[in-house]
Amino acid sequence: MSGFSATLRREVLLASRSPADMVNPLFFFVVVVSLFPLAVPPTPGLLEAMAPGVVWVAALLAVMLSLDGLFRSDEEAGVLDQLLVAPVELYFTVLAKVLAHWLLTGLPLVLVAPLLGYMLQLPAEVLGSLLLGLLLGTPTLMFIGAIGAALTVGLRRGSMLLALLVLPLYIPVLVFGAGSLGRALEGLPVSPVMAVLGAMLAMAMSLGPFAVALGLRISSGD
Amino acid sequence: MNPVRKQRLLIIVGALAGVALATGLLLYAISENLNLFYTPQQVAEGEAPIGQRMRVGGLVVEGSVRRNQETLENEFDLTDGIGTFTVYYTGILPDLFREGQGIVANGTLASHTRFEATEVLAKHDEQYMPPEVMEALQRAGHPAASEPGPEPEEGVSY
Amino acid sequence: MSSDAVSRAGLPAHFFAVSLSAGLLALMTWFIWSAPPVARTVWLAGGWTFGVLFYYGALRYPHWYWQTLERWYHQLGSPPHFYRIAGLWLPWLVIIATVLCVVGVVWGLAFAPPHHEQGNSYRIIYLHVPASSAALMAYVAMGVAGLVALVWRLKMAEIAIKAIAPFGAIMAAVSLISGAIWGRPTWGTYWIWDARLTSMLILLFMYLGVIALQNAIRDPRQAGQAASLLSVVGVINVVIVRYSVDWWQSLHQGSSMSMFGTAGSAIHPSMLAPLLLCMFGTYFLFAVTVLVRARTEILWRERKSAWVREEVA
Amino acid sequence: MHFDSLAELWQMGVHGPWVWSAYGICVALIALNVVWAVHRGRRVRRDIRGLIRRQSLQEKQ
Repeated sequence: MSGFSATLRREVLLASRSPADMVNPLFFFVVVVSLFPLAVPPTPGLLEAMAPGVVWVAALLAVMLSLDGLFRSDEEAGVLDQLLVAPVELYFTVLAKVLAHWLLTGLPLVLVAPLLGYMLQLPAEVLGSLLLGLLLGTPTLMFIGAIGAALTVGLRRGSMLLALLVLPLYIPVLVFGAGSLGRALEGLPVSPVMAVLGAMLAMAMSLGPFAVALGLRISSGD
Repeated sequence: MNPVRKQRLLIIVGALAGVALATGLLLYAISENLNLFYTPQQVAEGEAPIGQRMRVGGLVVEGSVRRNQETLENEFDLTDGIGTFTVYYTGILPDLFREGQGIVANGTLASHTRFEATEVLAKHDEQYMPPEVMEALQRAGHPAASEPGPEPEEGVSY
Repeated sequence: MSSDAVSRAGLPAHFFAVSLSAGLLALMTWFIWSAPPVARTVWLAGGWTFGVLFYYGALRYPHWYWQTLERWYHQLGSPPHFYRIAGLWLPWLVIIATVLCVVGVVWGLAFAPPHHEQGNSYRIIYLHVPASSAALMAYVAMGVAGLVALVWRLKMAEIAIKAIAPFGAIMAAVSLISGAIWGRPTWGTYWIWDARLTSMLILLFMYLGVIALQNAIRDPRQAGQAASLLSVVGVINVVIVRYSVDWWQSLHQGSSMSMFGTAGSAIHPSMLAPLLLCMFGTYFLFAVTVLVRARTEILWRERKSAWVREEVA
Repeated sequence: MHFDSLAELWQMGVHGPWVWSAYGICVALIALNVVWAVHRGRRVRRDIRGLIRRQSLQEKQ
């Protein structure tokens, strides 16, 4: 679809002009994870036991915070109103925007995760599970969060509301994401949990844009 | 076909493909026994893998409990009426642990007859009866009075 | 049903019939799924009787059915009509709800026999179970109303969501609080991260999210639509949370704390009777508070119209 | 009645504090819910009456 690739190109171009937006969530993720070893007593094994939860909660918060601005700049510039009346289905525009956002902020976060896993003293065998889990989980988080971002786009103090709306929706991903790493740590096969994460991604990616598009239409007062 | 129709068709096909993929993946996950819960029957039939962490549930066989007060070592037999195996557990058993009651244990299967538990949890009684009715049921040997049911996974609860 | 009847009654009635049956179906399924065994039988029998009669009538007198449905659709969809009908029903609903709740609670607290193991602490059941079931039922109702509001843009469906959410939030809170207090003497802990408890907590969060979103958006129609979308997404989420936590917990702690665990579990009639009274009483309480809030909301939204001015003056 | 006296009903064996505190808190919450709904209805009616009054004043001027 030309509308799809045009949106994708536009997003990448815009991001390359303000790299800070891209790097901030990554920094947030790294800083939050590195706070934990300082706050937790150095009991052997404690950090390892906490690691799945720490990494996944930090990734989830980083994704959520990065989503706040997903549609806001478009809305302020008036681009959103144009997208709503454009002859391209809003579904594709939304899909492209969220995917571009994931490529620019989510993927770096996934790639840096093994390093953080090493910092949290995770054994090297489970780093693959960590990587794969986040690879499947973060785009799901993006698509779910985009629904909240679409609903709060025109609101002042929207970021607090966004957290209230989106965090309960994130729980299944958190449960299975952290669960996959926990299973890997116990030496259990992770493929069933990864399959569930993949199923959630497929659902979020195929049905999420409908809800996001509807949310954008509602927010624009259409 | 005009472009708008073509786009809509593409969306519907894509969404259906996504839902189908999700369903397939979920079916695979469920077939893999996601929660790693095994019944004594499955253990007896060799369905449960040896040496892996898992969860088992069943009824404690009457008269099979052997406790060592010094070392806190316990062993008892677990059954669902079809299969039976022995559970070994070191530690304090929960208050509601009784012979004939349903329990759930986490641990590792050492062989097809030996389960080494790291945690033993007593199942709650699911009967809602006044005491006199319960006594009457027990006197009459009614199964409802003695069997809380070995499979507390499904069903309604609050 | 002849296609002639469908075309004569027009599309709205058709949509209404479909949504009504879908809503009824969802509610019935939920009732049957969550009911104690005895009540399950009663509801199943009642549901079948109702269904057979309804569809027999629909086949025998299609015109009358369609006309009635169309009339209901227009009356329920029209705020002044709804306001008046709700006003007529309210006194009766208040009386029924009060009588059922008071009789049920007094019976349960003072007259029902004690539990054979838990003693008297089980008496919290007469508070806890009705509240939990009302919280779940209200969420299902909110999801159905959300779907109707999104698909047909029915103003009354948006108002319904706004009226249901506070009741649901309160009931979820009651369920959590009474459950915690019951859990302490029974399980030895106020709280565990069991699937059932966790999903009720998430339900409370979802209610709070819907309320917050509604309050954050100025325009009532826009707020209604946004809340509808959120409540529909939330229904899916609550279902997934329920199962995800069940699967996840299975590895760590057993769900050993379930109360009515097995399908064959029994609750003695002497304990069930007050419980059923309390449950029905809570459903009537649901109707009362939702109608009161919906009437308030209608008045406020239509404050510029002539009929509201007459009504208020 | 299952209990012999009101005092026994209050004590409920050993479980009195649990049962009564649960009922106290939760019945208060439910009552609050109803009172809150009714109160909001009254306030909205008052506000609308105020609107009407102000409007008729403006029309007179």
